[in-house]
Amino acid sequence: MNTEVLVLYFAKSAELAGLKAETISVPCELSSLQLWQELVSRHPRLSVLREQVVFAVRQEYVVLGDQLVRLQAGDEVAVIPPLSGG
Amino acid sequence: MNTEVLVLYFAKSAELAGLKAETISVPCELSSLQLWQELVSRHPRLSVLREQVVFAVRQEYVVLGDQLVRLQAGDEVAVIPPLSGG
Amino acid sequence: MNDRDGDPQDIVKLTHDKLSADAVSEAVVCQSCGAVSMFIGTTRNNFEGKKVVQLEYEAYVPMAESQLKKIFRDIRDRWPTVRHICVHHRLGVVPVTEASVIIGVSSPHRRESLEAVAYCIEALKANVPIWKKEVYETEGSAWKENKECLWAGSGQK
Amino acid sequence: MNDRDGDPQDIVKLTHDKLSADAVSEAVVCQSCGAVSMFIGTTRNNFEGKKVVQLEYEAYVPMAESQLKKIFRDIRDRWPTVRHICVHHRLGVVPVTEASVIIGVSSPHRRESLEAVAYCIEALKANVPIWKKEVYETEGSAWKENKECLWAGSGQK
Repeated sequence: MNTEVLVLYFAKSAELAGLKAETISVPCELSSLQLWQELVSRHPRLSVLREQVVFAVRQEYVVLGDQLVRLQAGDEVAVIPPLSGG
Repeated sequence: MNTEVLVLYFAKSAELAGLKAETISVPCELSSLQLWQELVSRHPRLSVLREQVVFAVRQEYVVLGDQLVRLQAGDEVAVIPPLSGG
Repeated sequence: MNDRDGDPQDIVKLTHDKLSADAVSEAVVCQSCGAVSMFIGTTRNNFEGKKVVQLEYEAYVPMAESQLKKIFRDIRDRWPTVRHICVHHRLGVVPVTEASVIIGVSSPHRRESLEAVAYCIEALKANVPIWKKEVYETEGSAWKENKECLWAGSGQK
Repeated sequence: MNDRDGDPQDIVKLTHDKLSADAVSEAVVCQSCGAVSMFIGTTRNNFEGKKVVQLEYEAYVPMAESQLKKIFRDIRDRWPTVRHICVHHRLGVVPVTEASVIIGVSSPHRRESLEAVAYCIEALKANVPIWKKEVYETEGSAWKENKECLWAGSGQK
């Protein structure tokens, strides 16, 4: 079963994806790595970030890997390149 | 041989001595403790400070004790109660 | 004069306006505190010999705010006497030498606020979703990476 | 904007005017520095349950200035990358919650300025000939003693 979520791109990921936000349809349950592959299939240039990126799912950090992400309609998923605030 | 020096009193020592500055005649060479006794003989109320005071002779700290202080005409000697800046 | 001694204040502001040290110090000063410690991060004019003309900051604003509040809770756990905590972070274009972040912490005695400010800037750089791009005079621009960020690449560390 | 990057600046001001965090931060900021750390000492409103209405500071001014310069030299020995150092200390009457001292230190990276500011306030309290009298609402006044001062009595420590 799929659901619609809002994906936000920041900093270098926004430059590579060429956009700052989009709504996409994804499985309600998938691994964080599968979610990343979903985004890369839409925006292949994102692939260079693979080793230096994490997600924020509903504003909590999730690293790329086997761990399951459960998503509901309207959830916010952000692509978080290395931080440089301060 | 005696010489004239300017004695400065600060904070509690100024309150006890009742003045902020005076010129006095003292030996050109004496111990710092003798110098203190000189000041106490002029202003007996200063004696309560004995354990909690140091001098600044030409703007360098000198503790009360046997060490010799050499003074020249016009030298500045300050009575320095415990500090509370900051 | 600020005499909000009732409740500890957690203050976060992400703003495009120029930051002010006075505004942060006034936000945290209180009648029962003897100490305010502050840290100001400013824009440097060079990186590896390249002349930096300005920086541009962007943030995932709601999460940046929630992460800062989480850091504030950690500070209060570690230094319970800390009184008020304030972080102002600038967004958008920041010219060289202007402040990008100002942190202020008040406490009755100085040790706690000094340690808390050092902890806060460290944790901010590691955890708060804000990014900066350096714009160089001659060679375009680059997204920076804090060495404190766990998933930063090793190249820029 | 201050771009005195040529020589490190040692700035001392003893003044009867109200202090400003912005003035101190502007005095130390520089183009090659990413960090400004500051400490602000403020007047507390109570001491052992007695309500403090104001403080009065006095200084042995020329020696306070020379002792501060000595502290600055020590800072530069310990943290050679420290750039500018500024201490503003207020004299005369200081109302509750207003700043009595503001210290600012700039450095390329933050560790040095954070450590230098902590060192500077500690050394100032131990060595700089400045005194404060607390004026209480009901019971007169008292000269304070810094616990950092080696010849302070044990009573007030």
